[in-house]
Amino acid sequence: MHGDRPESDLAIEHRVAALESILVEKGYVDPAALDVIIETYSSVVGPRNGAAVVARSWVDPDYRVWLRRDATAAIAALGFTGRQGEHMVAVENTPEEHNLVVCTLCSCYPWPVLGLPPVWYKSPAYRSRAVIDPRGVLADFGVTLDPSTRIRVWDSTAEVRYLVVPMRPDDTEDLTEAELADLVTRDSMIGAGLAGQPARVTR
Amino acid sequence: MHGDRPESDLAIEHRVAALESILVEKGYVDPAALDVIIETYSSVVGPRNGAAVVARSWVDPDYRVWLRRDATAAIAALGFTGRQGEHMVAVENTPEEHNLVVCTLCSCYPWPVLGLPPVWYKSPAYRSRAVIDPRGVLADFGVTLDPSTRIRVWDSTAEVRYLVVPMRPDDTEDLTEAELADLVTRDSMIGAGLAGQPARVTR
Amino acid sequence: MNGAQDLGGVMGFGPVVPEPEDVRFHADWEKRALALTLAAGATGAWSIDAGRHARESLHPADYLSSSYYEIWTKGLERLLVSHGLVSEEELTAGRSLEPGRPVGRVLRAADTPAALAAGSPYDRPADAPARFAVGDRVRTGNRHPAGHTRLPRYARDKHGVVEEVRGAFVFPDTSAHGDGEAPQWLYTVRFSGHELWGPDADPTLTVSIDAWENYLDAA
Amino acid sequence: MNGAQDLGGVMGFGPVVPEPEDVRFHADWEKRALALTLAAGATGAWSIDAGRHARESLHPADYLSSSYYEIWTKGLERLLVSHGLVSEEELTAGRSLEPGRPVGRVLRAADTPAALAAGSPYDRPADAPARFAVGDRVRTGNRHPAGHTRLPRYARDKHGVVEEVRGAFVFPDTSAHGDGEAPQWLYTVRFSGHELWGPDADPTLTVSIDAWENYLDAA
Repeated sequence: MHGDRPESDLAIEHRVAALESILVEKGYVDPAALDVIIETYSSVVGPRNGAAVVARSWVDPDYRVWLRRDATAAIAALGFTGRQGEHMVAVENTPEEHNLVVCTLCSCYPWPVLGLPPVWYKSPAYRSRAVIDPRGVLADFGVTLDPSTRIRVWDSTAEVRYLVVPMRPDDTEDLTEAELADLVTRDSMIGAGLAGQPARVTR
Repeated sequence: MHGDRPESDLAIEHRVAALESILVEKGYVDPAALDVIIETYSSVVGPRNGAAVVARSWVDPDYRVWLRRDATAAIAALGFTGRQGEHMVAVENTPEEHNLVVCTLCSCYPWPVLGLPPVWYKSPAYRSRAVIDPRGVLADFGVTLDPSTRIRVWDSTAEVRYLVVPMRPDDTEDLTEAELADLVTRDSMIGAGLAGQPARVTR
Repeated sequence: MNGAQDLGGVMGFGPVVPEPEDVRFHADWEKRALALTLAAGATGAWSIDAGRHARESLHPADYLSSSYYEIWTKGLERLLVSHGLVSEEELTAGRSLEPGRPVGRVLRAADTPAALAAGSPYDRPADAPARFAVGDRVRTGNRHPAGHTRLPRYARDKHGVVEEVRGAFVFPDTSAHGDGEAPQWLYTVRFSGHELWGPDADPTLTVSIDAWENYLDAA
Repeated sequence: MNGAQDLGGVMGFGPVVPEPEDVRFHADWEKRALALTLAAGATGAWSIDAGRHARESLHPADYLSSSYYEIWTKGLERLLVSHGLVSEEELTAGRSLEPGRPVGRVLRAADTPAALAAGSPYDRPADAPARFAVGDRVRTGNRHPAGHTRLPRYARDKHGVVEEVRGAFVFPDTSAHGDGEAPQWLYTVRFSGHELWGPDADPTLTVSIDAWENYLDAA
């Protein structure tokens, strides 16, 4: 009974192809630039960037302080800058408070650290429920928090972009920074998952 | 760019036909009763009922008082009773205040006096705008009220059903009650039109 | 529930398109959808409130892209399945696969005119005096139940004035879920346009809703 | 505008469906839709706010039944037409029917990596001191503009506390309509779940929005 898309994939495919033809013919866009954009967000910019930021904050107390104080600069120091990450804020999960990020009005998302948003982040199901029923949303991800943990939802209504710093899992003292980064899932940096937890198997 | 229906008329036609087969085969509905229902709302129950009520209230001051005090009984006295008209209230337009009826949550409508609601009454366009921009809605019907006229919107959120009594047009002293009823359009009894005014040409 | 049915104040649907008064239906299937909905409802298997809840529970994209008789048809299918009168398999097959179950009533043709003319009143004896009186200032609750309610979003958490006391009526929030009629006093509560829509509202506008006592607090 | 995009607290969409992290696109046309949107935006013909407004102006049934890249595509078509860069006839024909008009910039491949890595900051010098400070209690306006706004419906007419002062930023309500950047102070304002959703809200919940100064009054 779900609302099926009124147009087939074929129809939208033709619609986009026609639009590209028009814009290229009119000289508004450089087709080679399109390929660079696609390549950038297919292979270069993705959630491993954010995982590196989180891992660094776990191992380097000075970096962690910097990330808290000026996330845009601290993240840029690792080489991650640009579109949809111009004004970054990092928010740290604690045993007392769990952070969850949403954009109820569209799909604002910190591209330089997380890449393009997943379909669910842009979906009406997530955008509608994250602010009123975050525990229900977390349950959809297989995440159950302690009932006493406070939930702090950030609705990205402006150009500030939020990166959740998940809690460092226990018994990870022996891991390298790179190994730690492998525990940091994309979902955990939105607040829809926990680092090194079952949600990670979806990577 | 409007949202087209996701299923063709043919698909919904088959769906309804299948449902009818199932319900009749299972003995839940009597097919002859279906025909009676359709005949009732095609030919018997319609807005001429409400027009008779309004015309009577224009010519009979005692009836008007009764209609104000107990609309359900006063309307029943003219023979109009039943489903979706169990709890009637009549509201009178004046030069100072114009009444408009809507059901923002579904399509509640006073069937015994007005028949089945028109498509526009059930449409998201009407249901969404009537309560926030009633003058804009009236403009869609070609109706412009004096800017000083108060607008009183009744959102039918319960089982009370509202009938608007439009103002009697000027220069109608010589008309019979039946002739007056002819001036009373369906739209004027919802508040989306005025009696004997241009909106009437859509009858 | 805060579903797609809760349309008051939503924008983007374009102009209202008037329609001639003598149009009753736009296709024959609409007649059948109307009659089936009324006849199936006459079995008494569900309340009018359960019927409304079935419709508003459609996926919002489905609700907003369906005509109203389509919404009725889809709602009816859901009601029949959820009440065990028709199976999903039967809906898919388009025909009955097993005998019907007993129902409270089958509306016969001969009884139909009287049934339609009688209707079903929803007022009930009150078991307590009305809490509010005409002229009382009230505040609507900031309620967001997952189930059925008839307090629209635009009129929640707002100050209004009791304009009429309508009597005690079946409470939709329980009736829709088979939790009884639980009658409550019903009030017509009037709000200023400013209260509902802020300082840019039409200054000549007032809007009323019909609100059950549970929806209201003294203000 | 109170369009279909304003989803906070709406119900009926079903569960959230997780997705593996390595999925970037679900079809090749999605890549092209992304790239076209960014490259066309790089001409500078419209602001990011105008882009958002074009998407939220889709008919709600269309918005809710479209995937997000479909929404982007339809929004881009509207922007191109409303800014006179492409005609409806060309969209229908699926090809250019007349030469392009001059645009502020054409993003070239060689410049693209740097442009994406630079982004476009939206903070601006403030021309007045901030009206509110961290810890101030504020009340959001009950605003229902027909145009673009970034104050969601669920957070209107509510009491909150200023948690951060972010600086002065471009004001979307004007920028979306070509009425200038009109920078204003931006605040992170935090609300209790109870304030937003009433007594049945999750007692451990707080929600913040980023709110421009015009959206707020002292409380």
